[in-house]
Amino acid sequence: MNLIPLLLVIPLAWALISLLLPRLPLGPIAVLGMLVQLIASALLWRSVQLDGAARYAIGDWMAPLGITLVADGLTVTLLAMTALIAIICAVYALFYLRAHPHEKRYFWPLFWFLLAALNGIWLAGDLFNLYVGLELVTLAAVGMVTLSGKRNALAAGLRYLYAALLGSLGYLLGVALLYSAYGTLDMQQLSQLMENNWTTQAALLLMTLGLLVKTAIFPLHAWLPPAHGGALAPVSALLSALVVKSSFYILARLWLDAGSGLLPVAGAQLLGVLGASAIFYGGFKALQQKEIKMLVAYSTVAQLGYLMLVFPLATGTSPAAAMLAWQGGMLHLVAHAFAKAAMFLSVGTLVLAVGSKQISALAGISTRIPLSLFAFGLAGVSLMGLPPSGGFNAKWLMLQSAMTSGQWHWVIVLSLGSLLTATYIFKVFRVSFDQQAIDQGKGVVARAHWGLEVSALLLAAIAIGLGFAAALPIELLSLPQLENGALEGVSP
Amino acid sequence: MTSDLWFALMGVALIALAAFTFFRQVHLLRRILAFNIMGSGVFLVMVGMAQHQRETDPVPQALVLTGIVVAVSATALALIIFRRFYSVSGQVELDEYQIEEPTQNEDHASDTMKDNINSLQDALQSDDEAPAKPSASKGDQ
Amino acid sequence: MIEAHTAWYLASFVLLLTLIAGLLRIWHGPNPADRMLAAQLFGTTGVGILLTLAQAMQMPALNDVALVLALLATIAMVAFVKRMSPQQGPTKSQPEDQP
Amino acid sequence: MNLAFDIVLGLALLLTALGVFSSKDLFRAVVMFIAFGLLLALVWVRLDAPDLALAEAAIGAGLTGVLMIDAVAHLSANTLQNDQRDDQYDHSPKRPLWLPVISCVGLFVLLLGAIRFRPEASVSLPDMVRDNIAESGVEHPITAVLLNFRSYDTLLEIAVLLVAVVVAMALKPAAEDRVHQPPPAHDPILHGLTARLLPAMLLVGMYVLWAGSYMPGGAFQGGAILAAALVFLQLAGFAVDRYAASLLRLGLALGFLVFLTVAVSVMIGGRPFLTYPEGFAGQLIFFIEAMLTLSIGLILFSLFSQNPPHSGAVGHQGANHDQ
Repeated sequence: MNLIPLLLVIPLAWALISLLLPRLPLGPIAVLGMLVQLIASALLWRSVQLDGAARYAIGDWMAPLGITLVADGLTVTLLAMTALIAIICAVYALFYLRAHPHEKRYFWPLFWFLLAALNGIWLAGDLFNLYVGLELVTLAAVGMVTLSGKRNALAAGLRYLYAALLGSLGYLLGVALLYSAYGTLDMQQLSQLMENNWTTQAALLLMTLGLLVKTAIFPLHAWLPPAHGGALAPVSALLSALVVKSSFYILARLWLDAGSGLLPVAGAQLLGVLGASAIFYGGFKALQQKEIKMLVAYSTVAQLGYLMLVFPLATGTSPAAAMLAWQGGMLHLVAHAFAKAAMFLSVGTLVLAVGSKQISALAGISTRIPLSLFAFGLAGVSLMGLPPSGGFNAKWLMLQSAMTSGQWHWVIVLSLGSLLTATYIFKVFRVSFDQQAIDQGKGVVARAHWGLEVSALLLAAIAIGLGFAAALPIELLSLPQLENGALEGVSP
Repeated sequence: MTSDLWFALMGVALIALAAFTFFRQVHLLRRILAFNIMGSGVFLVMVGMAQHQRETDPVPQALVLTGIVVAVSATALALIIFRRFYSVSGQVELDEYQIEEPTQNEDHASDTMKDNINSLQDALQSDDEAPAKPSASKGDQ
Repeated sequence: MIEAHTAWYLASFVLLLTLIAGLLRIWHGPNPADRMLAAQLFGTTGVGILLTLAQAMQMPALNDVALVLALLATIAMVAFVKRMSPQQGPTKSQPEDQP
Repeated sequence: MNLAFDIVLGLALLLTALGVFSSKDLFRAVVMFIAFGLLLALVWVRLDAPDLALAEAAIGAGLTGVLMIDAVAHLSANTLQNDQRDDQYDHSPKRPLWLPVISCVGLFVLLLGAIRFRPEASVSLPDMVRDNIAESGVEHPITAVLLNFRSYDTLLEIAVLLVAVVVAMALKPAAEDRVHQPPPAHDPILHGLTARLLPAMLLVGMYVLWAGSYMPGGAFQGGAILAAALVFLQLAGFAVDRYAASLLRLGLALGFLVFLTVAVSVMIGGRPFLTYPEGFAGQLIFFIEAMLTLSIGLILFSLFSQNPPHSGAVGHQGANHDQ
């Protein structure tokens, strides 16, 4: 049995189980399902590493008539990342949701539908199929944000939903234009057919705008902080680590894979400027926040900015520099996913422990709840890009790329961005190590469950561990257009 | 000019006008209406442009059928969340200040927050007493 | 044959013009019941257009569309009567609209 | 004559949309929106897309319209308590003009250019559909695309519908909010109308589903009609949602369950995901479509009925206000 469709079937089947049999212990069943999915994605990762990329024609109908799934190096890396983050979030949710019986009842079906949609997006090779996947991600994510039914959650969910729906329509309009111009929806076929003309550029521009909204790139980020900062901890982790990456992934595939060579250098620089603005704006806003979860949410806004630097670094530069940028960008995507999930989970535990969302309430907790604070710190190290960590490797690759192509302005942005990240991470530390508060015995009001602490720590450890094992994913993250030749004629 | 092209042009006009309304209005219901009309415009462009100077094409028609169903789910979901939001807040629009100042309702928020935390702490405490018991079927009614 | 087509097209065109007249009625109101009734007539005219178009375009499938439209057009009306009618909310006033 | 008809129809569509956008009275905007759906169904007819006309007539003009009317009724019922008489008028502030104007003009120019400078497509999917339709098991090309060539999209689309329902269930107010609703008043006219229209609706729904394999029609259109019939029953005072509560969940997921089971079971025989065994494609597609019709009907209906309490619960509604 081929592994590629299995990665869609598993989450869909578990979603169905969670929906139809709510009386079962859904949490443990979900963890079991995640384990199966983790094994399946690990096996697929291995097989792609050995045999190269694979294509899979659903229903035995070859593209462009049917829909083809593509599993290349990037895809399998993201699949494995998703499975790993999701299983740890599931374990965390297992404990965390005990106090939220109402939310728990509906969390698991949405969780599984979200995973199915994410796996579908990583694997998709068809533009319209991506649209359906994006909508599935959006509705499931919005549902998770609004689960509690409280005023702020509903407002955040609505803001998110409106932005995301508008983004989807922009994307769909682009798909409509591309179909009318080339008569196909298959991305690989489009990559050979697309020419530089008004219709193509208009379509790609519309799709880019839509996806930028969905990725929450400055200045289209306004929906993200309330949604990510207000949701339940495991939901925030999934949203920040995975959901916003799905639309960025499509964007990267669109310009650097299917439409390689179509992005004008000025446009790439503009995307880079948006990214740089996101880095600085998100960083400054994070610094100003009084609530810890909002700080982490604004940190996501900033970190997403780094992803946008891939475009200027990989457009109009030498193949070597472009390759470094691509590898660095994708490694940043992976490292940030682990670090941010770890950060949201550990912050969730801290908030529970001190009974308040305010950063000031964290005063003096360093001796009381060290494990979660340690997880937060490790994740922070990766976000700042200090060695040894996945974040460091990613930023180092991007720096090298910028230096190779002589784009010194991006070198400055990358370095200043790290400095800014360090400032807001240390702001949290300064409060938590407040000696006076420690002496007064302030801080923790409740003991945190070990399961909550360990899962966050595990994610943070992986984010750091990526610094040692970065060669493994990087090997698979080679430039996709180099693989196009190899992909020809490979049938399932 | 063919009818396909003409209706595609109407689709373009609908999209542009709906975008204007979507960005101009703050009333959530009006923005749902605008979203729906914009969607219809996109569908018109999709079918009209594909069939312009070509034969009738079943593929975009099938895609639009899928799109209509997706749009209906999104609309229904938006209406449900909107009505729930309206019944807890009495507002028909989102506060603009909330974008920058999400902690506006701090007192209210922190109260419910404390409730949550207390209940969670209770749950975790009871869990510590009986750590082997899985969290089965707690939320089922 | 061609003449018959043209005649059917002409009939649907005339119906379309009455449809636009109905549009004006919806716009001018002046009260919700007027608007709703105009929308209802709008639906009926729509059924007529579909039936004439089915002949003009030689598409028998349009008869099905007309059937569905005829059945479903009542739903909005029922929803209006049940959810917006004055007896549901006793204090409710008829909003006055200046056309 | 044709072109004149199309031009007038297109302009009427545009005018209706303008009416929706510019109307200060919310209810008028919603009625205009229903008219828009009807005109759009006519446009689909003129675009040679009777399937879309069917879907638009059932969903756009029917269900979405009902959802919107319900929402406006909800708003006006609740504002009444706050002693605002002109409840249907929109007093919400407007945003500054520059962003709407730029996006409107920008989109217009961008899209006109895209249409004007469009290259000729070199790939022709309609030809491929025609060449392969014999193998697909159905004669109607749109059904073949939806349930065979691109059935994966359809599977995910049902998932989208299910997600919407899950969220609707999660946001449904707790049971105690609902018991205080007064029992629906008995309405002889509505009752008689229901008794006559409902069998016709169910019959037409089944006919549309059955027709889908060789002519316009199919699961979505049939499901939308079924949903409309259920909404009708609910409005007429039959508490459909309460009767079906126990079976609802299974009904909601049935289509997805059957679809997924068929899709996966072929993989055990070593065939790719979502293929149909040779010779059985037609029957299986019809079976799946029948289940999907039922599911879609129930899903769309529950998206309507799971809404928070509306004007029926005026007296109780005040408790929810924290202002």
